[in-house]
Amino acid sequence: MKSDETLGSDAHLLRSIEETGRGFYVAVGLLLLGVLWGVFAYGTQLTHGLGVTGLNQPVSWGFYVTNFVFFIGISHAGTLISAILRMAQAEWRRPITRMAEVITVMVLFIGAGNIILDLGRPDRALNVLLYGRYQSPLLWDATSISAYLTGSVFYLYLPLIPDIAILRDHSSKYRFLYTVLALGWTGSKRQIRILDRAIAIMAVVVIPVAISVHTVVSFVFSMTLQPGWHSTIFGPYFVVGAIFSGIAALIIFMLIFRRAYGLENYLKYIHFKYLGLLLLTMSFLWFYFTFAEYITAFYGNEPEEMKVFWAKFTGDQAIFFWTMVICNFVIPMTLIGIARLRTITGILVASISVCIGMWLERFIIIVPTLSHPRLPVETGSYLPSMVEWGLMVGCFSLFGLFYLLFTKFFPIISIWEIREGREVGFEEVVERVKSYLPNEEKTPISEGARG
Amino acid sequence: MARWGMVIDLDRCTGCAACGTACKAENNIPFVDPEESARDRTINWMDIIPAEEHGEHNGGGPMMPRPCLQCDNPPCIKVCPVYATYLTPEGIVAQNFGRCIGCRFCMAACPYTVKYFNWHDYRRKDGFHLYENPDVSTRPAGVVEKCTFCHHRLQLARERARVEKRPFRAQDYVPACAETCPAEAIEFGDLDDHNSRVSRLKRSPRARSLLQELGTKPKVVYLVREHQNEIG
Amino acid sequence: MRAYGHFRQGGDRSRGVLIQIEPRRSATAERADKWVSIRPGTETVFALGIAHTLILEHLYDEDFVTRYCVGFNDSVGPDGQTVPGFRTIVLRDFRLPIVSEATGVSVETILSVSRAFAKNQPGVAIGTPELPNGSTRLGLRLAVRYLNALVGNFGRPGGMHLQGEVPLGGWKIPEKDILGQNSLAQPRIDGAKKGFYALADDASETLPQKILTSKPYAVKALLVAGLDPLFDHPRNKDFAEAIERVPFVVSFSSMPDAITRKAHVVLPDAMFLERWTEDVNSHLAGFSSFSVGQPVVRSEDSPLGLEDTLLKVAKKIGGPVAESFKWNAFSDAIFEAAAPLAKAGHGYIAADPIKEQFRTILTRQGYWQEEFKDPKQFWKALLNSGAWWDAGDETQGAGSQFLHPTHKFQFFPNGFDWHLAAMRGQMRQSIERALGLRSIGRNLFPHDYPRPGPKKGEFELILYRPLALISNASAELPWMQEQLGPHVNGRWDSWVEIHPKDAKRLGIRNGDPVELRSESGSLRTQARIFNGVLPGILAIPVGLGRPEGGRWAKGRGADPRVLVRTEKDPIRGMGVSGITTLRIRRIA
Amino acid sequence: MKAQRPNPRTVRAAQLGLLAVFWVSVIGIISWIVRLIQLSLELHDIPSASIGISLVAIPVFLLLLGLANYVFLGLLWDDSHEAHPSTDDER
Repeated sequence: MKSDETLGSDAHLLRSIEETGRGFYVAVGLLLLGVLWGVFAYGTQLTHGLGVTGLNQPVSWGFYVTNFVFFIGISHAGTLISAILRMAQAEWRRPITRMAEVITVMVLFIGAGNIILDLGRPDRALNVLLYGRYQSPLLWDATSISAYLTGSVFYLYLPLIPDIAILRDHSSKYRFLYTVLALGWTGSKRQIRILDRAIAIMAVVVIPVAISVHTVVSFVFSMTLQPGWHSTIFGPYFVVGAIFSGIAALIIFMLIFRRAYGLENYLKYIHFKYLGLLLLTMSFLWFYFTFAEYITAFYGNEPEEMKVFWAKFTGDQAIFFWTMVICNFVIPMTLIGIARLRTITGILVASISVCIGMWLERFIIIVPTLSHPRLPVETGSYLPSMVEWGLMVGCFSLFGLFYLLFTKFFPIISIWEIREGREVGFEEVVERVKSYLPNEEKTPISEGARG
Repeated sequence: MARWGMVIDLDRCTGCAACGTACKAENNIPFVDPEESARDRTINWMDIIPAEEHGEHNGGGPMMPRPCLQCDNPPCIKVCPVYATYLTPEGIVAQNFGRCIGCRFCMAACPYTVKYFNWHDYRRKDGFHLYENPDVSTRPAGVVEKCTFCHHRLQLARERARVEKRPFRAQDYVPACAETCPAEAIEFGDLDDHNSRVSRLKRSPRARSLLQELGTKPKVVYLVREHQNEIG
Repeated sequence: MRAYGHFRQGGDRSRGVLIQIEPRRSATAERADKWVSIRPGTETVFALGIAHTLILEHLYDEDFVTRYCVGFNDSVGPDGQTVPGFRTIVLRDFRLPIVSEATGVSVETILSVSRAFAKNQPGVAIGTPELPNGSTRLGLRLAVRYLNALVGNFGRPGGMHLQGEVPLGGWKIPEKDILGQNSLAQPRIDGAKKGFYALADDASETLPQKILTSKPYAVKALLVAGLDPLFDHPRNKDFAEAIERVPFVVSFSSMPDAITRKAHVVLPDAMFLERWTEDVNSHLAGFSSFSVGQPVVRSEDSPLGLEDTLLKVAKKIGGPVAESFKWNAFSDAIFEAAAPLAKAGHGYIAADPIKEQFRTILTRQGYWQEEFKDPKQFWKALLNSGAWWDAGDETQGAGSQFLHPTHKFQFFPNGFDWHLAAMRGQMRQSIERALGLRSIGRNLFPHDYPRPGPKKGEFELILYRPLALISNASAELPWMQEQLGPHVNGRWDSWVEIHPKDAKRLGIRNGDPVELRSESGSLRTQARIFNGVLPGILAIPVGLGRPEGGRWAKGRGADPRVLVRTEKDPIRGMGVSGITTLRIRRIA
Repeated sequence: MKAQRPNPRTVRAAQLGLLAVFWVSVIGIISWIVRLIQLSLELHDIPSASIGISLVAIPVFLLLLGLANYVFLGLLWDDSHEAHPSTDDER
């Protein structure tokens, strides 16, 4: 473990930590600009109040809550996907899991932060701690998200330990940090056993927690009596949407870092193909849920529901609705569904389109319902202000910045898991596949004929 | 203990908006500037809204006053994360301006859209503040506010009864809108007292709750208009 | 409005029926049991169409008509010729298809309204004293009175009543001093009481012209109170020019309006909450009353009320003027005026409803009891309750309702015939036209003069004053600005109401900026889609668009009167807005 | 390899510090939840909801805490006798 030879070609994965190119500084600079815009926007909002946004009566929620739901949705990229793939023992997961987990942790902070941005009195945010009440779905969110955050940080950290140990032994930077975080990892059998067991348990724990997070996020809407929100389907609908957008975000990040850090050897077409197919599956699932959601509203034909329904289908929100349908269904179906178009570029375009589509989905869940209240008061409209745009750009930049900085400290692809795949994966898979098949001494055909 | 309620007779109501104006004066409701108003940020605890729907953007129809409906089962209270809005023992849906964190969940949850947000600090310091009612606190930026059934008037009436060394009577307490209504269309009182005018009216066959199907059990009840069909 | 509440849900009586006939669905029309939408300016024809039905279907009160009315049947004139009576004219000229064509109201509706009117008695027909176009329209008033006469509505409970005089005292007509005599010897500057304005008490409509031409003499001083002629006057543009010619202008205004900018002296008037007011209650109340308002908010720097200022000026002038205005304060004058009420022999200080009901019964049985011996005590009680009222008026019988020497209802009023008789053809015709009357033989009869309808693509304009802008100062009040038109969500700005169909045809959406153009001028405002105006009609609220004013009124909204031609009104003397056709288009 | 090596005692202290942070935050969250239950009992504000949620939430946090202890302590006090060169180096 000590020498570079043991690392072999995987030493390439440490290069991004060792060397810093000009591209990095440019990227950080650009992202910092975005963050600064966000900070400036928030400063304006703090001084003048929420009035600087485009919010009004009755559209009292807008970009911030949309971003909250969207970012929390993206967070499902990670932990959930990596946990499911780990549990399913999908071998192709090995270079992907780390990236997915990082997305989760980074984006959860930003998602939860958007709630603070949305507060009229952020100075009183601590009231939630002092006088919180569990009757409010917001408190369910707070609890669920804090559990998910704790869990996903831990879940990101566990598989990092062996890699940190490698860094401790190979890198000249941040020695103290790596030594502390490596927890005295030696790669002993017992340590490996402990770690494997912990990772396995976390993978099991994290899945229900992640599902609970997006379910209670949906409850913020579905627990009210508002038309278009008060729906039992919202929990699973949000979870499916979250995984959908999570995969898309993951693909985008994978492609960015593949290009930036030259990881073509690790992130191969096959990974994108598999993730793309997963994305396609989710796209169908999402479409099914959307269909089920709207067909029940349409068939029920309740006047208040229909006001919101027509606002989305033909009214002032129709452009967002149909763009969403195109982005979330038509484009992925074409670019991934048709084998000829399923190139890396095709998958990238589909992923970007899904991210936009899912953001729009969050938006048109929130705004049309609020702008069409039950009572026949004037219907509202909503146009975000520059402050809201600024904070949105700020949030996305911060997300990117966090991610970029992470790659400067830790390998973005799990070195030990790749190696494990090389060393034990083959035999395991062969064994596993064998176990799937009928035992050799029996002949299935004759058995079938007999039966 | 009393359970305060209101009956609004739409057959008497002329839609003149005197109740809304009285409410603004009584409760120090800030007028937002024209620019803010154009952004749909006007605060109207007692809003005048169309009583029937005439299709989208057609305007018109008879107008009716809409205060906070003071639900017995208020959807807004359930969702408040910090006890800033709560039901008092006498059934008034109260709003604690000092506690509110401004998350606007209650606004999103209220099916009657009676909750209003202070998008800016609308308190005026240009002379208008001299006309403020000293019994009602003004609201800072970033909090939600709503009709409180002129709760301060209940407190004042109680205090007055105590000073005058007599028991407090339900008729001592009337919100500003009910007091002002020139057509005497707004009746206010104790719903639990079966002999009170308000509870008798509430049992009238003309009585309707707004969005009754939601089960919010509003304590503000409307008496619908009688229609005489013989006029073609 | 309390009366309205009682009318609708008065407890022990059946619910009143309200039918509103108006081109625009106003707040009253909203509350009515039926809204009859009618072409602007055709209300007279409609009323006579109802009269036609009442007579044809024998729904009218024959007993009342025979006993108390003159002119219903044909008669023979002094020259031996038959003079057609009301019945003949109405049955001949106002057949329902004709009325329906003119008003745009279906025959069925006219029939059902007529029958409902006849059935729901006691019931009254009320004519808008001020129509959307502002004209007096004597003919319409007359037509409305016909309906009340046909159902025998005069002097019976729930019907029309002539209000009794309020027995006020104290204010004597001052003796004229030499200055006064000299002044009164001069002709009136506005030319009222002669020519076209022979029927008018004053004719402010002509004022700017007269000042500008210095005919019959130059105006040296102008005192303005209660309104802003540079905005409110129909000829406000002329007035703005005229005001420059007057060497001394005094404005009594509580708000910085256009005239105060031009005035040489501004004597700020107190707002209504800061000053003493008195009022003899006007029409529709059904009883006579007198009310007093006292200052409720008064601070050190509150200005004096207009009356108190004038009293002070009178004191300074001294001599007979000071003697005539002998009071130290306006409240003293009110006190003196109200004092006789205590010993009037009828009427009481207003009290709670139960007490009032009891007193009404007593009064109708002829009892009256003096409440206060001491005038000071009476005054105190008056200030406490705010009003004195007399329910006794309703007891008067039908005959006492008509001031005409015959004590009968005149279907053909000839009270002002002598004014018109002296006039030559052209002038007489123009006055008749302005009054909404026409000659039938020797008699005058209500008439809607047909106007050219709007051409293709043109609209008819209705101006109306929203409740929130009912007084001159309303536009200065932010709370009023916040609720200018709840029916279309109008706030802080003017708008034009347009029917959804028209809007769709012209591609106008709610809130779109639009430009209106008529012969007289053009205006920019925003569109509000409102199904309370008929297709082909636009409605704009009046009261905004002040060129000067306080911070909340100045320059806010638009004044639609720029679109409108001014018509002369021979009775009120104030120019009124004519009915206008105009075009509308969306501005990108 | 490199001359400076972090002081093992400081390293150990920092590692235990990390665990302590975990303890503090989990205990903080649990005591917050308990406080909310207490508040809802006091104000008769549907305590059943608070208790119901806490019945799920508290075990989850305790499980996370337990797992953290298992990993931290398990890895730090690794007394297996296999070769672990890097730790040897540190000594």
